Amino acid sequence: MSELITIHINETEYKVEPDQTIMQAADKLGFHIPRLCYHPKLSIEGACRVCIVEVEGMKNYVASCAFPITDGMKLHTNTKGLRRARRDIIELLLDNHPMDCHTCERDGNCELQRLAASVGIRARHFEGEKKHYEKDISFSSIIRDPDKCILCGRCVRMCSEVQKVHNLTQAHRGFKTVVMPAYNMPMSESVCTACGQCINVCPTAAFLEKNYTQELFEKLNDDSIVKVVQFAPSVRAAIGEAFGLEPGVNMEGKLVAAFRKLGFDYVFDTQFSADLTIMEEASEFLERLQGKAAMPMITSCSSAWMKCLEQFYPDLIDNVSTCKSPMSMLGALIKTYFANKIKTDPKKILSVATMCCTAKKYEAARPELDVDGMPGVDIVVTTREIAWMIKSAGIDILNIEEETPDSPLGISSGAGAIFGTTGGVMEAAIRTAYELFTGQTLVDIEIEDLRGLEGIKEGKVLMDGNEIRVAVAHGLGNACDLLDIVRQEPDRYHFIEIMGCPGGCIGGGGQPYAAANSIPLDEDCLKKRAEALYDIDRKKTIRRSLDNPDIQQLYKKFLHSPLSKVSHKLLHTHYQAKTPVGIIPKK
Amino acid sequence: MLTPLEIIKKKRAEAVSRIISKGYLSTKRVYVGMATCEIAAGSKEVMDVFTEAVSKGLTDVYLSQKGCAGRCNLEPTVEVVEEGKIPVKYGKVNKERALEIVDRHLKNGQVIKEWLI
Amino acid sequence: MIEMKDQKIDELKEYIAATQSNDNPESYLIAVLHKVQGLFGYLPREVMDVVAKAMNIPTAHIWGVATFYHYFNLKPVGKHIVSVCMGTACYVRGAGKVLEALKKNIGVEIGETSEDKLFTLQEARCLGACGIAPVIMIDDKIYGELTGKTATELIKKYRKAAKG
Amino acid sequence: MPNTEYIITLCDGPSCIHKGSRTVKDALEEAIAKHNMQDKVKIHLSGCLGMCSKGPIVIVNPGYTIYGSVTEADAAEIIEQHLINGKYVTRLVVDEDHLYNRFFRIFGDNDFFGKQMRITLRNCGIIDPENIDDYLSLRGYEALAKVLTELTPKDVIDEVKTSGLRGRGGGGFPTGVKWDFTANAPGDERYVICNADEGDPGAFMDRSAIEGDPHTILEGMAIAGYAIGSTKGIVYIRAEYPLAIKRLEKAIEDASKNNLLGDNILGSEFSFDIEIRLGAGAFVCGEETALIHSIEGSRGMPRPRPPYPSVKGLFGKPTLINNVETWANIPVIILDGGKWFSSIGTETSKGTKVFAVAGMVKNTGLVEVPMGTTLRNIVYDIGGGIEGGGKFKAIQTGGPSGGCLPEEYLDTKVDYESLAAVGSIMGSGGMIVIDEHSCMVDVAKFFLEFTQDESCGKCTPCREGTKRMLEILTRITQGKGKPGDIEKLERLGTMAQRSSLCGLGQSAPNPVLSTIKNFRQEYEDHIFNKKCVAGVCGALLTYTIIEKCVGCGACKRVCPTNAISGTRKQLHTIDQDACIKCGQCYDTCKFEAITKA
Repeated sequence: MSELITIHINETEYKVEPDQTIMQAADKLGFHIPRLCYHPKLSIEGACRVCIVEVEGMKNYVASCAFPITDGMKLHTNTKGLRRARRDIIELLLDNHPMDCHTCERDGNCELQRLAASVGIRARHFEGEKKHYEKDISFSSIIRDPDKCILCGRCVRMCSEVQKVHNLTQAHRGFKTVVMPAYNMPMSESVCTACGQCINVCPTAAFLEKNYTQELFEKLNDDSIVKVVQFAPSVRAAIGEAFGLEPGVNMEGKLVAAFRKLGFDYVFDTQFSADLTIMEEASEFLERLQGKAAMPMITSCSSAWMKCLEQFYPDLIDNVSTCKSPMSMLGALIKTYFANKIKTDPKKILSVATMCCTAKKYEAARPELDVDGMPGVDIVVTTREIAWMIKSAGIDILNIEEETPDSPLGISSGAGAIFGTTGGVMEAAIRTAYELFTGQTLVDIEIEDLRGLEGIKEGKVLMDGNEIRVAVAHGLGNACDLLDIVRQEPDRYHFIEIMGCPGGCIGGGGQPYAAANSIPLDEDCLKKRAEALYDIDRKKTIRRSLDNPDIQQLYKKFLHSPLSKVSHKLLHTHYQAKTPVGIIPKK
Repeated sequence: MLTPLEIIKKKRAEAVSRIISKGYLSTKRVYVGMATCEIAAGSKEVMDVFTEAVSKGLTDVYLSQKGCAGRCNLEPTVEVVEEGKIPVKYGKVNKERALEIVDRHLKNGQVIKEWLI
Repeated sequence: MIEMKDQKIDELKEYIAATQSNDNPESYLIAVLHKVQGLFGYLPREVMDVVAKAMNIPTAHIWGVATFYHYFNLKPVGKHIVSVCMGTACYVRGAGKVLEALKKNIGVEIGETSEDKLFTLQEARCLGACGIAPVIMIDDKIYGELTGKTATELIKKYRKAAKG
Repeated sequence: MPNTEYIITLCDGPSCIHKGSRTVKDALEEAIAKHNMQDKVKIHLSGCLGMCSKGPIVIVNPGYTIYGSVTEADAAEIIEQHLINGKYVTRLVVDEDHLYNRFFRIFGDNDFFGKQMRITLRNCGIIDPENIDDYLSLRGYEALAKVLTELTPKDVIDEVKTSGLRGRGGGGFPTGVKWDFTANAPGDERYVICNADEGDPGAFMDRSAIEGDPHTILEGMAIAGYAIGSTKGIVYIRAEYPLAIKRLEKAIEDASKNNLLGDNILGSEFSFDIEIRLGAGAFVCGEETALIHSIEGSRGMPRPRPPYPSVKGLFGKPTLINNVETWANIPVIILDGGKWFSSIGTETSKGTKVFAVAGMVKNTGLVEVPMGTTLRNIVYDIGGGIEGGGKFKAIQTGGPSGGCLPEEYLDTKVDYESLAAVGSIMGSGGMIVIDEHSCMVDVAKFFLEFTQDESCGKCTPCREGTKRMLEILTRITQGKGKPGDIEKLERLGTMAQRSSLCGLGQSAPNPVLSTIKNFRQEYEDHIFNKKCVAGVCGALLTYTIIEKCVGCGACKRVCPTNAISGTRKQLHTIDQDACIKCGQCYDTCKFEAITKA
């Protein structure tokens, strides 16, 4: 540890670690300097100028997010001049922003709104011309609304630095700067993977998921159809935050009850089909291990990753598991197995999925995933959308009795639960693959090497003396780094898990917005959400997918065996190279 | 081994003799301004007049281009330097004026005073 | 036509290939875009795609750069490019009136191309001919000491020449 | 001038005056009169010639004979010996071969050049820029050779420090210190960059310097390369300067052929290459970090500093960036010495500065004067006063980032501190003379339009703040100004100055704030009295036809709204309600029969 240095903040002397920015030092000392474009996971932009402070001896204010502290530095965070400048800066942002807070989806969840309130903007002085651009609603997942954009650049940095998709750029310049994909092409025709991380980091409503709540409300009132909903593991781990709870509260039971109160006839659990995915995927892996298809095998549950694969890594298509995602597997079963069971025309079934993910909206619309010419999932809503629906329907989710999902697609193992966090699919797969391969039960089923938020994790499992090398990446940027290794060393790994979002599905693009006292994709928050899933796993008596009795039943009665003909028809899919071709720069 | 300074002095001597071999010691040296601004104002045409005159047998004249000296409002400019005399500089030279400068000044030694800066 | 385009693309690819052996090859993007504009007169989208692939630079990045710098045309330009100098010296000496007259005569706003594809009207920062302000540049040729009237006459001359 | 045979240039710098140059002048005049040579000899006072220790200085042309320490008594001898008998006054002859002031030998144009001192532009307009021999013949690359032969890198940096040279791009940061920082920054690779992204509208110093004398820049950069341990130089130049680019390319090629660039320069261990990179039309790229991003192939947007480019610059390596004019000073400093250089100029600003003088001044063009020359000297002595007989109103220095100074500041010296003290800046050297026919609100609007258009859009104060300021200015010029608008401009302006990310945003409000400070009455006239005294802001004008009207009908024909009526050969009138104040009648009338007010 290096020697402490002295700084003065607002006339008080402090001893602090050197080599940090003013903002970092101030944060630790309890001075929260207002900020906007800053995000700890992204490069320093220094653009919004909201976090300015005054440093004695310097003519101009400096951006505290970028400026390093030095020994003896005397700084002020709250002088009259600073307050006024900050206030004016935020007011200038408002002046070029639609005054439609009351009808905005982010009303109450908007960072700009909170910021404006916190600096005390009570009058407007500088109003003038506002920018106006077309809203881009072309894409099934993500809406881009440049009018709401305040050009903090977080989305661009998220898209290029963290996700490495490089779909977004700031185009043009000055007052005419707009965030857009290349050539201002519609999002639907761009390389956007639909991961939705731009939405997560956007302080306003410049990016939003395509909202299906009104449509869903209407359909829920339609008595002529059977309304079925499934919900992803990560939804239960995060939706509490939308109701003011701390991150990491497991809302499974209450959520099931709320679904029923909303009018769903059947509530199924995507964790069930996560178990099913494991059965298929582990079996596929063992086949590949025997040389029947390309190695290493890469998982396929993440829909953003699927689009990324097809655009950026078409050379690796053969390496990716043909398994549909758990959502689409369950969708397929709902329209076949379940429809048959309740003796209903599948066309009369509304299959809804509640997902932590915006890309799942895109996935549901992929024609390759259709079952008998029908989509397996008709509507995908995000955690945020369903939270709003619950509120809108007046359901007091915090105080209702917990309920359990319906049979036969509702029971899940602990392995299905951890699907929602990075490393979870791999861990779940190993639990089953080990037994399928060796015929013995894996005792130590918690694989610590694969847990946590490190970008790329590696692990080894011994199966009958064979060393199986696995790797896990979360966030598309880490995935790209990992796949570049794979391209160079194809034999380095046997099995790779990729999840498109930071932290895995728990950090999905459809999760609740950061609370007022937090930041988007806060690491602590992600860890708590993951912990909620690990806790569900720990509390289950069945923790391996192949032990799930409903899964066993399903195979016995309907699918026969993993990779069977029926399985292939309903549960597997294929990929193909897509344009526009994605380009990942070397550095 | 020569030092860089010695080398450069040699290079300079060579450069000077090359310049002289091109006729620098002629009694009249003509410089035509050829910067963007001068060219914009039409100095290329002017240069052409002098080049042609030289190619058609005008002797004892050393012709060279030069950069902008800064007299923007009077461009294009042409300077005539004669050994032992105060140099003269013509402003706002165009093709016609250039032709006359060739005839009157360069051939007959008559300074055209009204066009001087 | 198509053959010519292929030829240009080949020339471009050669140009790019030459830059790629240098250190930091991606830093030659702006030079490459200059080359594209030199070949095509503007930056056609499909050519930017070629650049992206050849230089391994995401198209969004190229688009960001192409739109940032005013020198680059994103749309096809007319046969003649008319640049009105709006540098201080020209402004003080009446460039505003020249610009207005040209807008009216050509029937376009700044950055636009006339319907007959004959003229693209642009604003320039300083053409370096302050001495003969106000000036306009048509293609490579500079015309100075203009008024709205003389400027429109110039345009008429070009129009006539194009028809003739 | 027509019959002049001799021009005597007398240094009129402060030091020479102190040593009695004015009495020498009287004595010279007396002697000339005595010999009846008034028609043949012209005495010309020049600015400081940089030979202060030997003053008073008298130079006799043609021949460029320099006489030093001239006393009153020597004057007659010079006239009689030199001018009449054609013999040098040997004991007074000063044998100084400085690199500058050659133009005396070549130009007869002393009115314009006499008050100037040409160090950076020493070869501009003298040599053929496309012929390396011309440059070599004038001690070209000797400074580089000297450095390679005699000086250590540290010596070079010390020499530059001694010279007191400060960055000519506008910032005024001490050049030697910058070199020192870059030399000492950790890293295996370093870059030397010449910032030739001159973008100020109306400023063309750098273009002229490169077009007129490209080798000087290359030599300066190579010297810096040696001093800071770099082997790679880059000239970042505007694409709008095709001729300058061409000449640079040629210069680099010729220098390489002559082993003045490339590997083992002049047989030494030192190798240095220079590459040209083009800009693409973005003023903000003059800012160091934006320039670096542009060379890297990205949008030219600035980033917060620190880290400074000298530590972390191009491709993350220590990078030394100086502008064209700064580079052009380096060979002179090396050959004539930092100490000599520091004798020119003021206490804090050494050497000379080039200005592009434009606007309503008789002699528009490039001038180079010693620091400390007054604005009045530049406008009246060199610039020849106001063009067209109007009244001086303001001088705008520093381009769109600078300020507008009224007449009372004309005796301000041009140096970094003095200009800053009166609310303007040195900037890169644009200088616009404004007369009474210009409206200061309109001028402020013109400059703000420029910066607003060139704002990169990254930081809020510049992107949004300048936009709002421009809107307010626009409405003031349209007669829609409201009480409180001036205060709003001041509030936004000071906020943007203190809070913007880069120099562009920090200085964008300067033209507005300085015109408010110095010409507040004009703003108030616009807002409260709905008057534009300069007669520029169309919406505030009333056009009236006065008695002079001969009834020719020309105005009537051009009026787009048929607001003018009148019978032929009779006084016409304008219907004020129908008039849209386009001014076409005013421009058309040949009889000055239409007034605007």
